[in-house]
Amino acid sequence: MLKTEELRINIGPQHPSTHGVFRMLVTVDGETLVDLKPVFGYLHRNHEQLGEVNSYLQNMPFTDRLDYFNSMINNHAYARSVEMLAGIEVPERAQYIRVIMDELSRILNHATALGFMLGDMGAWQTALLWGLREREKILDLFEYVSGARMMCNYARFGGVARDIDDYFITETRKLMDGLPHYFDDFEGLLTNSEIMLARARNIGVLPKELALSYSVTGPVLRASGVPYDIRRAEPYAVYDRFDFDIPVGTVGDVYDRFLVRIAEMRQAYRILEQAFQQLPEAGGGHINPKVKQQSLKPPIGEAYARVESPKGELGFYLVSDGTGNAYRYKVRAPSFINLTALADMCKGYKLADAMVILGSIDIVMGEVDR
Amino acid sequence: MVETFQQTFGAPLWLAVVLASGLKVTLILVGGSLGMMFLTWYERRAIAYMQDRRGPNRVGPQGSLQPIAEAIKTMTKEDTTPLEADRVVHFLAPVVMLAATVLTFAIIPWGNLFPSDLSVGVLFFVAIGGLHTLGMLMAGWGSNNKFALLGGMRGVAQMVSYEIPQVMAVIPIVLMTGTMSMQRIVESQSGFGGLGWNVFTPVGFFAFALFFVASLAEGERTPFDIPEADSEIVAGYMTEYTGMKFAVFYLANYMTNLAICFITASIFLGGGNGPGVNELGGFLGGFLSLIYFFIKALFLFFIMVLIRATVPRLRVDQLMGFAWKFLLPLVLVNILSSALWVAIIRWDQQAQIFTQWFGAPGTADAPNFVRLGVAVAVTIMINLGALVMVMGLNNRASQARMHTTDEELALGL
Amino acid sequence: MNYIVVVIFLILSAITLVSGVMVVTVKNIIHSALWLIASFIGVAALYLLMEAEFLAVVQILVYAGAVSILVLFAIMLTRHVTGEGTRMLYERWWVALVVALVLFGAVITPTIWQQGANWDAAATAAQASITATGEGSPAGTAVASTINIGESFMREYLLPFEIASVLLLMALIGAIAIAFEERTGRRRVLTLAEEYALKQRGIVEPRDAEGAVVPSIEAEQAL
Amino acid sequence: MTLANRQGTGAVVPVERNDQRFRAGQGTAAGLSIVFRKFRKALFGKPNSDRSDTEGQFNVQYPEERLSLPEAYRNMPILLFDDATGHELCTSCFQCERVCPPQVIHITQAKDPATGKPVPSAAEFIIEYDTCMSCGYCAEVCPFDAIKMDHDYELSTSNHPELDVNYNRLLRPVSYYETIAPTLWNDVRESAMKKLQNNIKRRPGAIGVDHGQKVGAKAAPAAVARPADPAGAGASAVVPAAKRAPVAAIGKTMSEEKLAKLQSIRADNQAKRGGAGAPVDSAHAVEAAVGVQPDTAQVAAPDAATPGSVAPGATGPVAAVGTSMSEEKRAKLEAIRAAKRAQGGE
Repeated sequence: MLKTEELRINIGPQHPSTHGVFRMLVTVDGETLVDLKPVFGYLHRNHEQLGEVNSYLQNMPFTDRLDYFNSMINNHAYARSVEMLAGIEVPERAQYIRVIMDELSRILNHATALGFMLGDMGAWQTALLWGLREREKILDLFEYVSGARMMCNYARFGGVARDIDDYFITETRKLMDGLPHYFDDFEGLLTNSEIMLARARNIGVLPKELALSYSVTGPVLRASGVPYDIRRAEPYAVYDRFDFDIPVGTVGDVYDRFLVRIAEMRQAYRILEQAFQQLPEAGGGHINPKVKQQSLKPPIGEAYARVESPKGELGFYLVSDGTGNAYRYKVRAPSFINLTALADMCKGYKLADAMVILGSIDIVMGEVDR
Repeated sequence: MVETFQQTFGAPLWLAVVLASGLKVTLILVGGSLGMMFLTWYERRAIAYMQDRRGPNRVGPQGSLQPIAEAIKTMTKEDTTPLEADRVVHFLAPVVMLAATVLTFAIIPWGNLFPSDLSVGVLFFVAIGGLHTLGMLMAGWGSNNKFALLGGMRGVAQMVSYEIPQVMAVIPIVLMTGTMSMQRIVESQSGFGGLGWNVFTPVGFFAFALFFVASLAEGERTPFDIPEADSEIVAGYMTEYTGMKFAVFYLANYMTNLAICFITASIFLGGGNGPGVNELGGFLGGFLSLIYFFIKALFLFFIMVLIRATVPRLRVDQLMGFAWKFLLPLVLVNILSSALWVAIIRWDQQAQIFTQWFGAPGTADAPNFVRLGVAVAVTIMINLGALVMVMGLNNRASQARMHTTDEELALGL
Repeated sequence: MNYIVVVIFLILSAITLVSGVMVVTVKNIIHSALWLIASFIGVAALYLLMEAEFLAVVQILVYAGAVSILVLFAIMLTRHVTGEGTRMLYERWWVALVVALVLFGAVITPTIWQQGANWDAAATAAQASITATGEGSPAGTAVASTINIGESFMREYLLPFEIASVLLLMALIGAIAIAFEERTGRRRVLTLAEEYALKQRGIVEPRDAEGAVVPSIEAEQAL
Repeated sequence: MTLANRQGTGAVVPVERNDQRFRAGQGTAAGLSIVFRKFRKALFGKPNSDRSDTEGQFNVQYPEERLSLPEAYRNMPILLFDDATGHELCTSCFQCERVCPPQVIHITQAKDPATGKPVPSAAEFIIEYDTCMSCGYCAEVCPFDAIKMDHDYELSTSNHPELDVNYNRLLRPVSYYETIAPTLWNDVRESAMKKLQNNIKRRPGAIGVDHGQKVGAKAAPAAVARPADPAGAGASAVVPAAKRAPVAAIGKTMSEEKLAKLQSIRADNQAKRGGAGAPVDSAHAVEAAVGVQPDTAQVAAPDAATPGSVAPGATGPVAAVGTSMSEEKRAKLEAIRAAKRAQGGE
């Protein structure tokens, strides 16, 4: 009998469809994938050691570089953990501004993440470029308010760097007029396309219990059927004042993750609408003047604040020894933990599916390697 | 062409034949490569507009010199060959692919002008198209690279399994027109004032759809561009090629697409035939037929680009399943219905009951509408019935595959 | 005019013969397969020269298109089986040469003996008609066109046609049976969800590729 | 019900996969029709300008068309000097140097030549543009609004040492900053100008003024209305490299590296004026040349100011910062501590 020979392929660090510098050592028997070993660390920048050398405020711009798609959300999470450590109160309007920025960032992240996944599936970036157009508009708004498109460095301890003015609000309203139209186009493009279904249904299935045991969070967890969303489970900022639904999948395959992310974009749109309605008047002091930012010396103690980033639960753990910079600074990156589930999820599927499963987990190497 | 050479230059027969065929070959090569260049520009612009951006508009007016810039760029790039690669095979692969593609232009009519009229035109196109696969296998094997080998194997498997539906999809047209030579197929579509295209008959339309889908796979267009699926295996069999050899692959790829558009336009959309072509006649008529022909070909290519911008790629095993379990049965049923179509329309003494029921078969310009109506009804019923049945079967099969029972899992089926 | 035809004929037959010889003498097995394809195409060109277009196209479609790829596939996938690079020619090559010549003689003599009479007649007729009409084929004799071949399949040679198709069908089914039996023999790689479903129902301890029992997640945590 | 305790509601909504639907190509056809509609809109529609458009071309042809930058846009920091008096606003209070995360700002305080006491003005101000991450902290913490974030992003240059931008090339007139960020400047203008006035009182002689340009000699208008010149000289329009005045006595907060640099300038000036320069302050024994002297950048005291043009590589004192920043930082700290101990000791 002819013995078939297994092929070891190196889907290497520089490969068109690994999102960033990430390598997969794949053992393939014919087309089916027998074993997959993820190798990462190529983008390690010593982020946590930097956090201990820099003062609390100096570390804020470095958090932009973690998940470079959502610098607003990273800043928000870091600011929350320092505020929890130092017991700083955040004025109402600042919390609303932070929520608005988070939800805008969630829309742009899901738009591009789905675009990249469909690109891996072979849909030649049409969905991606529509997503990038919306992302450009949102980045212009971030640039208007924070000064930079991707490296916003916008949150401060006890508030935000600059207040939003009427121009920003009218422009965001205009953006939001176009969004539903974009959602319908995006959903109509491929959701029911037969080939997309063939490529996405029952691929990379992660059952509910296994998702919990892999401690996967975010859309991947919700797609497996676990309705866990930090904005609802442990409401922070002013999330407890908005009504929004938690989209949940049933099977937990690539198709469910695709649908959950589209539904989440619509929910983010709903939150934005309500946030703009309830936005308190200016003058509430967006930056808390009482807190001296750069010479902040929080009392000795530790704090862990977590935020629902589009990729999962993003947490910052800080231990302060009373001095100007942190004694221990740890980032709980959702992409890193979701990535550990990749190896087992891809087993048994075809080589082409491994790419799609990687795309459906939506990882950013900046966050994985820190 | 040969006679003109003989009279004008008084050349002996053999010199005239050599000159005539030489002129034709150069015309085809120039036309083909210019067509290829235009196609790359056309595709970039069309897909750009579909994605709300502009596409190349810097080099030359509206980016028209972009393909030339690319050609120069690829020529100046260093042409490397991998170390332990099989140098001869590595070098020959693009040659074989381009040769196969250019040969198919021998029988493609440009409007009403025919390079050479083989009595087996259509079969020749598909046969020579088969050699294209050979080049892919040589490229995959010659570059001594895992990705290339995988890409080559996949490409060949796809090509071989799509060649069969492609050939069989044309059989109904051959049946209806009674010949395989391209010239007569094109001429047979000039009825009804230039609009008697094959695509307007139900059998013809069905054959057009199947042929077009199968040739999408032959030309490696999405959703069948598995061989150079960049997301999985870097660039498939073209991974180890740079510089001029890569340009030759690229040229071969786009010329195949051009050939497919031309062939489909000629066989199904009555290449060159259109309202007012035979009234004008002579040079003007030929020119108008050329314009019609190009419009049809470009329309077909636009559909290819539209599909490429929308639809994701099929996985290899799904692709094979699609060819064998979906296209092939439909093609066979279409052959059956085309046979019925010819029987109902043309048979006279062979089947007396037809003439009793529907009357004598009409001639080309005075068709017997009763027979035509019955033929249309019968063929549509058969084709659509087959389509629905095959789709139902495939849906049920994929549903079943999704819920493999645990016992089967345990046995490791 | 027929000098051209003769010259072309000589060139084509030279190509076919040379590639035929190369098939057996070249060291690398892939190259010999490629030379084989070259000889197939040479034969197809000869058919084309004899105005038998249908035969030429079928030759390319069947041989150069399908059989050669099958041969290449077989060689590539089982590369290690055959010795590579060793020269295939043995010392007693002249024995093989003699046998080849004898066989060639056995094939060529009946055709010369029977058709020999009208050989030169056909040549002169062909020459006469070419000069007259400028057409390749002599006006008188009908050239077997596709229609004739098709009709003869359905009339005189129906039985052999049917037998051949049944034979091919058997070959097809045989191939599928072998492939299917080989595929089921191989242990299917279980995906995560399937493995989990099996453990959940405790049907059977799932084994991984090497057949070793896969420790259940609880067992792992217990370690 | 006040907003504070309004409890948001929301259900858990399973996404519908509609698996049972009979699929015969409708999904693909729907996708194709959407893409064709987009194609038609992009081909014939107007390029979209309004933020709510989701159809039509949206890209900008960069060199010809440019997007207007918002006021808060921050690229690289620049220093401001008052047009009227010519005095720069910076009082070298070192706030920005301390807060800068990548520590790329290096300031040395000016000294009153007569009394040797520190003067609220900067003698030397260097920012390493290549390491700066444009986070905007320096502009935020500066109490005198002396340092602001520029809007010029066309800074690419092939000459790497040029990216250690020194004082002359950092200075911009306040009018320039007013054009790019009018509202931001209006909020802080009164306080900035008031602080500037009492700072000017404490600056003897021409200390706060001579850095980079003479009073009244208007600096080349650094693009009042930013010219959309695509060519864009490599470094932005630069204040003319005026003759550097001999720096006063060597400041106490001098690190070895700075020491060596100022020595080289001093020696160069002497050579220029035939040795009649200010006596070398022998208070600090000058260690052996700290090897900061890369052979490439030759130390040439710039001759007559060539208005507007940038003599690449020849302007200003050598500021090539060869050593990596952290050692240089540590060296500076040791120098300060040593100086304090020495002062305490005398």
